[in-house]
Amino acid sequence: MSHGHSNPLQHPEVQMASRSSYLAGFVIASLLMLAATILVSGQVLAPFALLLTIMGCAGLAAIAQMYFLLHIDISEHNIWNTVALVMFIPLFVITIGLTWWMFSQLYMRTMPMIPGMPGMH
Amino acid sequence: MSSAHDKPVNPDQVVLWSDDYEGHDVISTRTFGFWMYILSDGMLFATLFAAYGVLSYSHSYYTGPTPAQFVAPWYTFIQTMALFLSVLAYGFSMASMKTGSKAGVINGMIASMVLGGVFLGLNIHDVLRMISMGITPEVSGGLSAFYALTQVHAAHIFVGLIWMLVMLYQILKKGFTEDVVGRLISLRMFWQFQAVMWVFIYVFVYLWGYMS
Amino acid sequence: MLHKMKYIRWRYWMFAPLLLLLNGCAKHSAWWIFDPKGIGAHASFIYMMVDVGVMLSIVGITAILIVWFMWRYQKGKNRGAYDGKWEHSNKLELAFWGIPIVAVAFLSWAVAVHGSFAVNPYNPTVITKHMKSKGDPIDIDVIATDWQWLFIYPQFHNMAIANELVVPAHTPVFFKLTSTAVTTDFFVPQLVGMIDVMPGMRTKDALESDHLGTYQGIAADYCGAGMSWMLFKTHVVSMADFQKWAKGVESSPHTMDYAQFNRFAKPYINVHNKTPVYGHVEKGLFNHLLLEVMNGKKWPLPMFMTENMFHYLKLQAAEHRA
Amino acid sequence: MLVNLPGPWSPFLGRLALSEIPYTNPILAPLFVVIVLAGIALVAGITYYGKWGYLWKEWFTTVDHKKLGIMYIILGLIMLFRGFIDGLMMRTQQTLAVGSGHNGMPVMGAIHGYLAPFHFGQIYSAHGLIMILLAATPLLVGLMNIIVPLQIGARDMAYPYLNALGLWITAAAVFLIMISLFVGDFSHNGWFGYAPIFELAYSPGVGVDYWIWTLELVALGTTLGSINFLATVVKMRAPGVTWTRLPVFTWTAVSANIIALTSFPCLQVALALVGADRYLGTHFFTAGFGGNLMLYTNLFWLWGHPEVYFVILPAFGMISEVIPTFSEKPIFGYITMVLASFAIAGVSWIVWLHHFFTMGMGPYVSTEFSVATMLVGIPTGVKVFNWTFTMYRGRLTFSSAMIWSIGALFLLLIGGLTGMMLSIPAINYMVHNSVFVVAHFHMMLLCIVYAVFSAIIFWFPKVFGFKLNEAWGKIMFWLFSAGTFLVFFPMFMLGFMGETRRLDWPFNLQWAPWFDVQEVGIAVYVLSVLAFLWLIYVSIRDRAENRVGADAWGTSRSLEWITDSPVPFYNFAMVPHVNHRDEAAWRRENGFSDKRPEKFVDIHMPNNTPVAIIIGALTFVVGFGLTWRIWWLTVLALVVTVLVMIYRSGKGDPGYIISAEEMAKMDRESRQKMDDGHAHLPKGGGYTGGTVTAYSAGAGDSGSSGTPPGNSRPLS
Repeated sequence: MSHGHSNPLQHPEVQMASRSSYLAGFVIASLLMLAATILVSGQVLAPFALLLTIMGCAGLAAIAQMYFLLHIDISEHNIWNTVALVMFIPLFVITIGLTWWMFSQLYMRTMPMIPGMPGMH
Repeated sequence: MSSAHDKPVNPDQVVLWSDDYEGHDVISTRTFGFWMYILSDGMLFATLFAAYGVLSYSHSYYTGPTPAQFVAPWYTFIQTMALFLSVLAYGFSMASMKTGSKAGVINGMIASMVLGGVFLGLNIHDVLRMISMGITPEVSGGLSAFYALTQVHAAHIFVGLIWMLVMLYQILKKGFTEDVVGRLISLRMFWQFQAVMWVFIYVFVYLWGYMS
Repeated sequence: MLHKMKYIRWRYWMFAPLLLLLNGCAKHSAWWIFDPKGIGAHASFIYMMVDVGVMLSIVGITAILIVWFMWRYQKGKNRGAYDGKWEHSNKLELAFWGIPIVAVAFLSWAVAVHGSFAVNPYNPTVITKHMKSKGDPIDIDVIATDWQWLFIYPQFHNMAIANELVVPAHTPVFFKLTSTAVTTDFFVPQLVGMIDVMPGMRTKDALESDHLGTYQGIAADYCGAGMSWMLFKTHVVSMADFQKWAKGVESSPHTMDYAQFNRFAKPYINVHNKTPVYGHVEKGLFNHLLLEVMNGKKWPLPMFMTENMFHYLKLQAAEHRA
Repeated sequence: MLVNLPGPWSPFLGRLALSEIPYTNPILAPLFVVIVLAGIALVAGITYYGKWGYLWKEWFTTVDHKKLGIMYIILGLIMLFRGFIDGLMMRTQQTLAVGSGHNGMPVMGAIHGYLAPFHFGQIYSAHGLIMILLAATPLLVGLMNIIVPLQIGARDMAYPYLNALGLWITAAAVFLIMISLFVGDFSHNGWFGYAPIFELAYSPGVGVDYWIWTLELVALGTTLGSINFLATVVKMRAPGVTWTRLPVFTWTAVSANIIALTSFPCLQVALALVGADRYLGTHFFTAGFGGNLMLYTNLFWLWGHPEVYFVILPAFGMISEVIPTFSEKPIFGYITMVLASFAIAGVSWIVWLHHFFTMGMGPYVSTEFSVATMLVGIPTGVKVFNWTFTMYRGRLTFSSAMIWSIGALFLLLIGGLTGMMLSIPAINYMVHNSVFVVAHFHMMLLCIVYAVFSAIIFWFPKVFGFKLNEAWGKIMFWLFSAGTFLVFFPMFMLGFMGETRRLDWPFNLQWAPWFDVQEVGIAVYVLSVLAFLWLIYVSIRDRAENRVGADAWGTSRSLEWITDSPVPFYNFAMVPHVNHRDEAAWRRENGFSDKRPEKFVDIHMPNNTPVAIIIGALTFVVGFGLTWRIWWLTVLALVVTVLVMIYRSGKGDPGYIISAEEMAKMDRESRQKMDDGHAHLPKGGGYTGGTVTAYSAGAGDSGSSGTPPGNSRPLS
């Protein structure tokens, strides 16, 4: 084990920090969030198109932050982090996607639309 | 693999013990493990998102208000900027660490803490405003899910701030030892990950909720 | 305790599992799953046989192989040749993946996909495909409480019967089910498969039987301490008998309105197997209750009510509740 | 915001009051007395022999993965026994209660059998929770803990302190569920809980709260453990241990821990939301106010099904180590074996709905999950075929470890056959929630138990330096198998007779004979427990005759078998350079078995720490405080936990260095002891059932008579 053998500040994970890439991640994510906020507060698009657009914004912002901030790439020191993330992403999708799909069906089949039902504004 | 059995082995050339094995890279091992914790934390958020999706139908809000009635997008956008700036400040602090600049690291971290505090303060203010309007988690399943998702994120921010406080003390006390550096990198990932999660919460809970 | 000992001794007389096995063709078979009397249950049984047949051929051959290898390659017996290097064979591994893939593909197509539609509780094609030629379907609203069943017949003056179900033979019966307390499960092993009964939700099920008789209905999901007693006999009777029975029930002076239901729905363990009938039930009680539950209405339990059953039964008797 | 339970509450003790202690219960009160007396005797014994210091120094504060693994296994075995007692009580209740009329015991308040419904509910809930999460999981985690670092040539886990933390948090969960026996009650809603019956209106006691916090603690402990395993395998492999050289057990440990890491957060969320409903008055799973009770079932099984594979995969790995060893062949189809493990882990994520086919989702959703569930059958089938063909052209020795593994194979076949039935909605509607399901998953879980016993027998000599008694291992196997058959064959039959789950009063008298058979089966199980205790006793008594060398079975294959038995605290004097997937077999076949390192280097080892056990105790206090709503205690324990963690973080662990010279000395002593111990060994050094080819009888590394060098003590 390399306790005290080398200067921890020379460790590649310290050295990979970079002001410009952090700044890039910040700017991209901020602009995307700004765009989403303007679109939503102005309601300029049809609801479905708006939803797709802000989903796109969220996806791009997350990817930008992953790449520029969290260094998710295939460099030697981050490959395992990337592998772990790639393994997790389908699970996030499954957890959320299959649950939503299942419940969209379940709601249709178990919640009859009765007059006077709460939430039927 | 069966071929390995068949090859004749020269006893003089075979290496049985590795005498130049220095062991593992302590910092990388630590940060990799922490990254896996972060991903499992992501799974926690994914589950909350799944619950939120199921509980965001119109009948889920019972007779109470829906997010469209209480979300203020620009207010939350300011929160977003506070968090993003805090993450940026922490990033700059880590960039200062490359050259071993203690002052740079500490200044960046203090800036990050202040901005994180602003985020948390805005969040608390928002929650108090909602509670004063009678919009509490007890009102409906939809609001329960709304609070769960947003406040679990806020709790992460709170933990992050305490952690930063501890790291400030450790940097001053011990300097950049292997342990401290490893923790700073873990904290960087933790903090940046909160920004990633916030993107989803902001867009899918606040903005989408405001839309529908 | 004497009574108890006697009871146990008597029980050992029927300690004859083999006899019970042979008993399979008797009128009241103990093997409910193997003796389906409803169309849905029968379809499930056929699917089960297909599935078991396919799987048993694979599992059985594997088991035989294991036993054979254990015998053949036992150390020191020199029955089979030893080859300590043999660890790979493309052909065999292809077969190892291929056999299960083919079996699963077949079962998916023939049983899973097909069967999901055939006995889909909401719209079982095994029942609905012949519907026109049969009599008019009967609707029954099922309301589960803690721990009783209420069966309402909207087409028969909204009459109702608790803890007992009577349906005509050769007639499709469609159920709408909900619960006013907690989740449980509607199940008549010989007639129809399970469907969850949930508070604030409405599920559906369908049943048709061509065999007259009495079949046991069960609350199949844990719903609290009275669950074991939450039983209902299901009588499949001829249409004429059904009409006669319905006439009798309709003329019952007892009626069930929301106020009466509030008394009915208080936690009650049906140890005495009471089956009250109600000549008339308030119109739309089913939807009314659904809405009430959605609005948070509960009939909660007293604490630890069944920690001492004797005490609880005394309480229950003191209230004179049916 | 906080919702209190109905009933009395005081700021100091919360809901806790003397009346919550069931001292009038004729079962619990004597049990409590017995446990207290046994506890006093234990404490007195330890004090008398002056072993507190030893226990504290060598066990409670240890960060050694082997000792932590042993403690995990002891914990798991104790809880296996507790869960078994619950099972015994359930079977007895049903046997006594079946039939109409009053046939109960008034003294226990039961009109049928001897348990009132509320008690029966608590017993099967505790049984399920304990068996899956506090027996199977610790047993498997313990075995992985001991074996995985050895199989990859590491000195310890990646985070030894985190490892200890995982153990002590799991132990806190065990204490929490055990104390629910004597203080208050336990949940009666089944181990997985039903919505909305666990809401306050329907479960007003603290039982559900015990259930929530026990599960939360186990989930926390297991998640920490899974991070540790994955980091260990990714980052700590010895030189030469490439991905294609990892033993199958390590591969299954990796796939299992991927599952644990990804799925346990779902459980934590599901339970936290139940907690929010009960403590904060939210409406996640209520029937009214816009809650959705189906969501709970969904979130729970989102974890619950992957969890099933989390426990079965390491068991598959154990079988994959035992069968090749006693077949004297490498595992057949290594690559497919690994792929199959990952296929199972992957598919495990898209099948959870099959736990609630009856909830009323449409045929499209049902079909998707049904087909996905059947897909699991493919890699599982491949695994069974591979094990079968590992035996083909082998040289099979039916040692006790081997017969436990083969028993596991047969249970897997039955479980697989019935599992394929349950995965099909059309069939599932008829047997869902019936005891047929119960019998099915007991087949699968017993497959795990068989594999665990096989593994314990198999790796026992590696950890303790002597073998368990072969004859008693086999006697126990046959008793256990007879019990399994007598209990679960009738259960399958009862499923076909329509008996549903969780009936405290089985109303149909025709079921009675089968209940009696089951009761006989339970009695046979009791005998097998006694056989196990006797097995341990005779093995320790005769340990001198059963000492083994490094290669305990003479036909062992993977890396852990090249180091001394018992394994010294530093695992390997020199980190091995691995040349082959089956390194031990390769060294044996090429005559390197007696080669020991000639050159040594400094090694770094972690220090012991009391912090882990302190945090474990604090998490127990948090769980207890939350259960009884003693807010000050909860907050205090949480704050102290955080402070202790910060303190530990500031202190760090510099560890200590063993110099190369010291290491050489220790290794020399180890060799010396091994030579002394050699005299005790049967000829051939390996398994006593016959001569072993490709294993030189005079091989040097066979047997160290006990004390490993350094600051470690023998584990026996």
